[in-house]
Amino acid sequence: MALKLSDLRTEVHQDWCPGCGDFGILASAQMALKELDIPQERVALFSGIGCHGKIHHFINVSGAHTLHGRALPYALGTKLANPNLEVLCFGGDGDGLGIGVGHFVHAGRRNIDMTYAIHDNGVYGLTKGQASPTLGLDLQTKSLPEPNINNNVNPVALALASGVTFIARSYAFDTRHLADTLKKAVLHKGFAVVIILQPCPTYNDIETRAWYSGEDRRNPETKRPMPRVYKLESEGYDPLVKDGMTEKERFAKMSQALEKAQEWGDEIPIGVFYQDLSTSSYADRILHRIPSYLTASPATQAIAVDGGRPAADLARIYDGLAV
Amino acid sequence: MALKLSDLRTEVHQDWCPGCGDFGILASAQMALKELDIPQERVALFSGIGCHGKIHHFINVSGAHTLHGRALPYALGTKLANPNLEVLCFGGDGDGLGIGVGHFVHAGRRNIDMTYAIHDNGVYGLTKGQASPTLGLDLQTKSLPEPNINNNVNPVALALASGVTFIARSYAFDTRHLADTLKKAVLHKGFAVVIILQPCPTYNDIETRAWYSGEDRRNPETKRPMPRVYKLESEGYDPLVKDGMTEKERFAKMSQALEKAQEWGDEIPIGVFYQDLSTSSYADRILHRIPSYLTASPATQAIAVDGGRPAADLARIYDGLAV
Amino acid sequence: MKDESFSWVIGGPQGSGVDSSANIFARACAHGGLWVFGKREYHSNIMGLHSYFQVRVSEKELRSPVDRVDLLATFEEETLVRHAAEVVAGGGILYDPAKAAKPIEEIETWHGFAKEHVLERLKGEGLELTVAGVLKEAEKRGVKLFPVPYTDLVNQLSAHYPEKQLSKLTRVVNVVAVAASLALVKFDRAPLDDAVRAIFGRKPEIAEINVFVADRTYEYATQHYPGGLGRTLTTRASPRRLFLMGNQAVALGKLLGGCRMQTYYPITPASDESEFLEAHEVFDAVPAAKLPDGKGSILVVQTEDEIAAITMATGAALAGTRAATSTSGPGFSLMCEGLGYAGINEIPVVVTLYQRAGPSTGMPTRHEQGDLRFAMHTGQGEFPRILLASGDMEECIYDAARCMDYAERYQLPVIHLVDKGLANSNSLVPIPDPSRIRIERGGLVQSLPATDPPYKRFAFTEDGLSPRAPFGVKGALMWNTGDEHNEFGHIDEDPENRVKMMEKRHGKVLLAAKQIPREEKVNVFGPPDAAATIVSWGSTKGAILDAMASLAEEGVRLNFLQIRMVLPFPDDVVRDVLSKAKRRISVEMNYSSQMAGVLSERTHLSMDTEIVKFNGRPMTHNELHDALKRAAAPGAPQRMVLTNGS
Amino acid sequence: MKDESFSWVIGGPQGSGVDSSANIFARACAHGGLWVFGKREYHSNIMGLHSYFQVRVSEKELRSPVDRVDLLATFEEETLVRHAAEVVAGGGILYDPAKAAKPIEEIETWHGFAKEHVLERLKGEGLELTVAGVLKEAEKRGVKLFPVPYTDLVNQLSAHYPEKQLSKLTRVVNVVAVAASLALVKFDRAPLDDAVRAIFGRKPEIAEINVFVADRTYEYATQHYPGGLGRTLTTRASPRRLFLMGNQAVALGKLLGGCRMQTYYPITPASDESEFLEAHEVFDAVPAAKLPDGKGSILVVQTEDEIAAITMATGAALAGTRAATSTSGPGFSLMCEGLGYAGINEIPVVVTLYQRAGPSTGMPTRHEQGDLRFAMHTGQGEFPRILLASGDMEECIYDAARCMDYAERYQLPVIHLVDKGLANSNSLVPIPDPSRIRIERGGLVQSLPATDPPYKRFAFTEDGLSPRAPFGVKGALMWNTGDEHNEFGHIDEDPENRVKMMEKRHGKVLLAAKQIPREEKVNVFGPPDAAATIVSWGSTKGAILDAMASLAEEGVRLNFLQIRMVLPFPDDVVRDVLSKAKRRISVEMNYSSQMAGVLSERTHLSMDTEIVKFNGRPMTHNELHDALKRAAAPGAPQRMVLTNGS
Ligand SMILES: Cc1ncc(C[n+]2csc(CCOP(=O)(O)OP(=O)(O)O)c2C)c(N)n1
Ligand SMILES: Cc1ncc(C[n+]2csc(CCOP(=O)(O)OP(=O)(O)O)c2C)c(N)n1
Ligand code: SF4
Ligand code: SF4
Ligand SMILES: [Mg+2]
Ligand SMILES: [Mg+2]
Repeated sequence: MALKLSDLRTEVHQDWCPGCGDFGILASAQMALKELDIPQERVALFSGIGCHGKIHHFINVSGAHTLHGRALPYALGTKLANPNLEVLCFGGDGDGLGIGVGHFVHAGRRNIDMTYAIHDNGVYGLTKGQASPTLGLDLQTKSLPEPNINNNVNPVALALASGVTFIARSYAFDTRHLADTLKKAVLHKGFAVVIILQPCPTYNDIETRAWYSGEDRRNPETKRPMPRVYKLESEGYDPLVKDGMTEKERFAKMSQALEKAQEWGDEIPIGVFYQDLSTSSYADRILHRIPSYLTASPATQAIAVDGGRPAADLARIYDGLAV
Repeated sequence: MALKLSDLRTEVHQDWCPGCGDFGILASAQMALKELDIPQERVALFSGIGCHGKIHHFINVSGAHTLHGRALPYALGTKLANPNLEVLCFGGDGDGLGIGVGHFVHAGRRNIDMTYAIHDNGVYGLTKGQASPTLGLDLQTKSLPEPNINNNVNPVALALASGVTFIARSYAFDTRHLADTLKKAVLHKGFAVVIILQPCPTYNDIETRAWYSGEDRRNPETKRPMPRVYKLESEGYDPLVKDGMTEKERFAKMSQALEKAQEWGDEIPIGVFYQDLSTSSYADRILHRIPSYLTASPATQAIAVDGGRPAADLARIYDGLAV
Repeated sequence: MKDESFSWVIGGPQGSGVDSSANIFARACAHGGLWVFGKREYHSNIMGLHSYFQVRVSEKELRSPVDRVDLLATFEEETLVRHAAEVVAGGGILYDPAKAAKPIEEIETWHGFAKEHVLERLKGEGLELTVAGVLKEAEKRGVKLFPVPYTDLVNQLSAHYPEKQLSKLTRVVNVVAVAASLALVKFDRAPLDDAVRAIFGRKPEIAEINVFVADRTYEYATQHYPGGLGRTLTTRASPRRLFLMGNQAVALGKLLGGCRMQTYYPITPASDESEFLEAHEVFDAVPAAKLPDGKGSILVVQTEDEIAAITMATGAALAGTRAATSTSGPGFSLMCEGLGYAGINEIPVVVTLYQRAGPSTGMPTRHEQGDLRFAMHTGQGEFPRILLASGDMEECIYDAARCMDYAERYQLPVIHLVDKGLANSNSLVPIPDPSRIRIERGGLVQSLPATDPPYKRFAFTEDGLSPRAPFGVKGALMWNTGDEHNEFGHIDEDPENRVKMMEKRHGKVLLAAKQIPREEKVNVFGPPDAAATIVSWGSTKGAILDAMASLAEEGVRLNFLQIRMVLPFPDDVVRDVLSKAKRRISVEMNYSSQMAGVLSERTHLSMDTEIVKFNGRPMTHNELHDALKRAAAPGAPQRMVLTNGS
Repeated sequence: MKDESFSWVIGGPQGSGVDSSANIFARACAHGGLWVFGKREYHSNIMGLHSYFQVRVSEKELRSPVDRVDLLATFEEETLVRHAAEVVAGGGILYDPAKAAKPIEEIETWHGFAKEHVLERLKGEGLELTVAGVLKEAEKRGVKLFPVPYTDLVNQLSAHYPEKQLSKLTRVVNVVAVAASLALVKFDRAPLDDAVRAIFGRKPEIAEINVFVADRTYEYATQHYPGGLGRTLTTRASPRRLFLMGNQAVALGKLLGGCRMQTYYPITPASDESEFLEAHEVFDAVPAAKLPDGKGSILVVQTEDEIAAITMATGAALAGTRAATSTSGPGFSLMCEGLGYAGINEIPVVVTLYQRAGPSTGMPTRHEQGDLRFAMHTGQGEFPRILLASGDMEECIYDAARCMDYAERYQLPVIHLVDKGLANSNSLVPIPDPSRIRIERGGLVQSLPATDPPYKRFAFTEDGLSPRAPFGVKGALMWNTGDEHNEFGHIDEDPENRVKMMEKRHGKVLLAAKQIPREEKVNVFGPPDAAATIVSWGSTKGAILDAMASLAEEGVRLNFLQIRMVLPFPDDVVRDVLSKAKRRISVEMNYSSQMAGVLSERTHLSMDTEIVKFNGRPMTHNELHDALKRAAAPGAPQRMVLTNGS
């Protein structure tokens, strides 16, 4: 029986602020899961600590609302132990790109088949609005006593430098686009990063919903707002690195992605920036060492036989150690 | 009186393995310090934990051989507290790009005026040769039971993505080039990263000194080895982003650096990949908040007056709190 | 328990202005010369979940909250339903009559045991399962109901300011609630106006609107409820005091104590302190300090994580700065390794640890004293540290300054334990007296004569303290390393050197134990011949002192050993006091009576009764009064778990 | 102290093959049916700094090192100068006569107190400050000198293998030293050849060269020193045993105990364990397990840091895997927060903590038991954990397996304390008996009937254990969170829920305390009516048992309470044993007698004497023999600090 949206809802009160972009992300995630129609119990969902982190409690699948900055290694641990689960991980920008950025870089190096979505709101929401690593230099959002003293990190560029094989950006209030992007990310065989532009009406009074939708810049003729966000897809942008491409071709794809990643301000591209189909996934690599990895995974292989006797028979190891 | 090389030596036994690239790095660092002729006490030198970390004990300037992965924040703390010190920091590739990579990314965002040199030997030397984050996928160095299962991180690309304003690479056994590069890094006003290719004869039997100098590929005519390492300078490569350049021009410089960063194998460029002179340093930014930052720094301002009375007079703060 | 104080509670969703209402109320009372104690309870949430503020007011000094509510100010359903049962007979409830029909089940922001209990109670009493049912129940118990049609009132008042957006004015409902409350207890209007102006000080126009609203509401309430609540609050004269929260108190102490660099990573409830410091990065200096423009400064750095926070602060300390960082449990967990490095290198660095309810993320906005043992034993191996626990706002100020000083004097890391109960409470504190603070820079070396033998940062000396030069002193070259090292700071694995270095480092705390005066280590309150002796630490101090006072009125005489310095542990005085005790009672906000364990470890004495609380809510005056009364009597249980609070 | 054992020491720079020499020597003795105990000492260095290996051999079981050396095998100056004074009268020194002229001052790899003492001693005795001076000193004390011209010998032997590079053959000096040593004690040649072949097993050609070298050296030594050392070692029959290091023992236990994922970040001395597991990622399974190709597997993951190590292992545990990580102090410091998360979410995860000398980086390759308190109190707030400390290799195996089991049975994090002394020592252990290991998967839910009420991961139950489903079970949806939560795992800040959840979690350790049999918690050795009772934990066990045996021969009868399970603390049995003790003596490898503190916290009993050692070198049989003798007598000092070792 196909999954319904209502199957994916919990009864927990959604305690985000009115107008928070997280509502859009929640709705999109539920749409994506419904449309992918993966049995609920096959999904494991992770989140970090921050406003974003509560998303797990609102989605009716198993998982863990983890520690600040550590959602990724928890999620990776689950996926490594049971490669047959579909693992989705949500992080905050403070959480995933601030305290947790090391795990991000190293996850890129591994290319484990899972999806990592970052709620990019430019602030530390849950601790009351300090600058997050994606807030631009010199910007002064509502609750900052002084303008931001740090340069921002560019998550797309960082993902590229870390070897991430699927890099996309979407927007919390374009739920259709976001749901589709999440679906692509889930279907990608490898580590997929989705940066989600997420308005935080409470603390980020610069990159607001109105700003993203261009309400401050209206078409002089139609008087209609000119959205800042536009879709890479609509430009015929091709992010794919395919099997058999040369290193040079692959590098051109990276350069192109990087170029797009620099755009900000009046033109903010969303969509898939880069997708590399040619790099082996971590599971492929493990299979060279452990041929039964997918059929008798760490989580699913028998460890005991009748009455609790160990399944491991170490006689041959003892041979090497015995005197 | 000008500094002599011997002033910069300590009596501590240098306990690296014979042929270790760290000897070259040590010699270069001493050359650079001598030639820069900064009074010894004005230098503060930091290192992480690993074989590389011992370098501090062999150089006769103050500093700290810190914790694994944390050399950078210690160094930053010292520089922030006393901006008149010249701060140099040495890290390992496991240390600085593995466990410590988060600090690297965030140091890039700050642009604090100091130098960070990474000993890139592809292995965790001091813990007996595990793969470091710069070792390529599928390579199997001497002490690995299985080929490396992770992709390598590209430190130059990572530095670019993190906003580092000076990015160079050099080679441990080209001490002249390395000393010159370190000097440029020290003279750069902002955060300067120098990646040092460092042979580890004990554990990295792939990227050896012989390999770097091309002993396995000799010129068919002269029979002389054709070194893999070549100098960007020699190609007229121009890494400079100058004040007044457009974002586009700056981005072209980044792309060019990234392109060079991809080269590996038979052609390995060394030299300055990227140098941005247009971004403000962290100290400039602090000065907007604290006008006396350079003259009465956190480390040097008086905190007490006669007999230990507090220098702070908080009467005006009390006014805002009193009832 | 006899209690003359007046307890006012205001509640509402996070972000709806409950805090500023409470602030106005408390300040108005304080402006009127009364003592106040304010306690804030809130969820780990930015907007929408229930939060409330209790302001307890009295003519006598107050140091803790009570469970009783005399007047409950509500705007919406949840606060009313959650707190109505706490209102005493004779007390009152201010509420919006438009909300009375709401079925309790439909309060979506509320789930769990407390809600179920309300529903069961109403069912049991045969009352409607709505807000109205709760009101009826309260009324039956003798609670007075004061309906206030907020919307109408605000609409009427906004007519006076047609140019203002109503959205801006809806916030004034908070002022409405405060003014109505004060009118019901017939408090003077002048201090109310003062408080409103103080709170909105930066926006005079808004301030005047609020003053206008306050005055009109006051009139309205006086007119509609001429009898008022039947209790009065009367203004009186009092000296000028600071109206402080714990995190501000710590910040002031740090500035006075010479802290000039603070690193932090945001975390509840610690980061308010850093933000306060950041807002005061440049401050006045006494002229004798001869600072540029007469200004001192503190550099506040938001780091990428707590590992960077502790290591950067340590780097700053190496450069000679008095440096500190502030955090809470999760962040402190990440500082273990850095603390050890400061320990082995004898680097003065201060960590202010704001305890909150653990384990793990726990209840980030709730109170606990659960980190004592962790702070005593943080980090692998053994290195000396000083560990101070403050019991109230005033101690927060002076202890924070002292921590900066101890760190430098004894060249070691110092941990300052405070907690959520202190951080988010308000009370009144005398203006700090700078002459009570001494800054001693220990063996700090600012220059070396050229003829000296080579500088040894870790020279073996009689008292274990070596000359400490900051980076930058000519001739004073030094090495620091996390490895065991020789006198220069170079790695040394020689077994004999090891023993000497371990003894050197640990010797310093013996020195500290000897030099630091008793009054900085413990407080002893109450008569020596008391029926029982309480031992406690940290912010339980307030409730204990309040309970001792009310118990004394009932003839129960207790005394109280407050342990302020946990490490080095003040063995002698503790053993002395405890061995004279008739009964021993420990009081702690944690599950496992951590301090009681420390006491038996150090003194081999055990407690007759261990009173603990770990539901996230601070101990109240009345529950501790009752518990201590029972515990002081023979045959009291070995363990008593307190569970009051909402 | 009477001691029949034979103590052989070989030393040299790190990386020069000392370990493999020692390995050959020890295995040869073991092949010859003797008992051996091997101890490795080395610097935190890859090549060049001094390291040495002691192999103690006896016909009786041996569990600890001694300070005495019977035969010292050296190649270079430093080992000779450092260790010559340890050689007993009647013992011998093997050395290269070409090195005798070296001035001691010029040994560049050596600095510090020990070197100064040698120089002072020689000066005092009027001897030359060279290697020769040291040799003379030894000779005067009755030590026999056995010069071996290594270079000549090797050159001669290499003539037989002209096709081999000499550089490959220089390594054979190690075999030369071993063979010469065994010849001097007239040991059989056959077990030596066996051992050489076992060590070079993978390279048969190299093995044969080495066998050849061994045989020729044996002949050479027998010929040149026909009298030998004057002591003999004789082969005897013995059952098949494992020749193990502690880190291998732990790895075997984990495999048996069902560990199927191990995460790690490299660190000394823990990572050897992970590398051993990695080398055995695929292993045989019993047929009844019906695994593909009859193979089980363990996934070993090298993470980016220890935070990732603990959190990834925890993620794996959530998926239903028995998962573990191994680390040492600095890494453990980074795991605090992750441990707390496992605690509040009741996730079974095992951390093997290899203690080494702290604080901070400390002495990474040296021994200490300094992390007891830290491991007991890791992490903010309070969550239950089980903490086991193993005393020897055999316990390492079974405890490692048990840790995996306890974790899952009681749904909590388990910390397994081992130490450098165990990790880097060798001894002989009976082949593990799988029937001594039971795997119980606790309340693991593998499927749910469709009709069930909704699954509650944290359901309140009588014993505190809730049904635990791994991710992936149909119908068993669950939430985990570091926040306090309700039965489903959703955030809940209700005070009543909080109390219930705290009691539920802590209740599980009471259950564990009840269910786990006494013999898994403590060992008690020795007669009940002993003159004094020793209390200790961890790898001091070996030296204590050896010392008890040798003291018994002198008529000093002691008994010994070994605490294996530190948490939940076995209060009853400990109190029982200690209260009957005539004198109480604690023995610990740390500065502050951490376990003694725990004992007085839990039992209010204090020690008569606390024996500690913290110079980084394990306690030796003889020093503990002497110390215990003194401590067991009335009037012994309260604290005794042991300092032997080089
Ligand atoms: C180790 C640690 N440090 C700090 C915190 C406090 N903390 C909670 S939420 C948060 C920031 C969240 O910001 P972000 O990740 O951007 O998420 P958002 O709230 O914006 O969704 C922080 C710092 C914590 N929980 N753990
Ligand atoms: C927190 C922590 N984890 C692990 C270690 C153990 N450790 C010591 S050196 C080292 C690796 C060093 O590798 P790298 O940084 O590449 O330096 P190299 O030895 O290659 O110069 C590690 C993991 C440690 N000291 N601290
Ligand atoms: S603070 Fe910002 S991110 Fe957090 S819930 Fe509110 S609007 Fe959303
Ligand atoms: S192990 Fe490698 S990096 Fe370390 S000292 Fe030896 S050669 Fe150098
Ligand atoms: Mg954010
Ligand atoms: Mg390295």
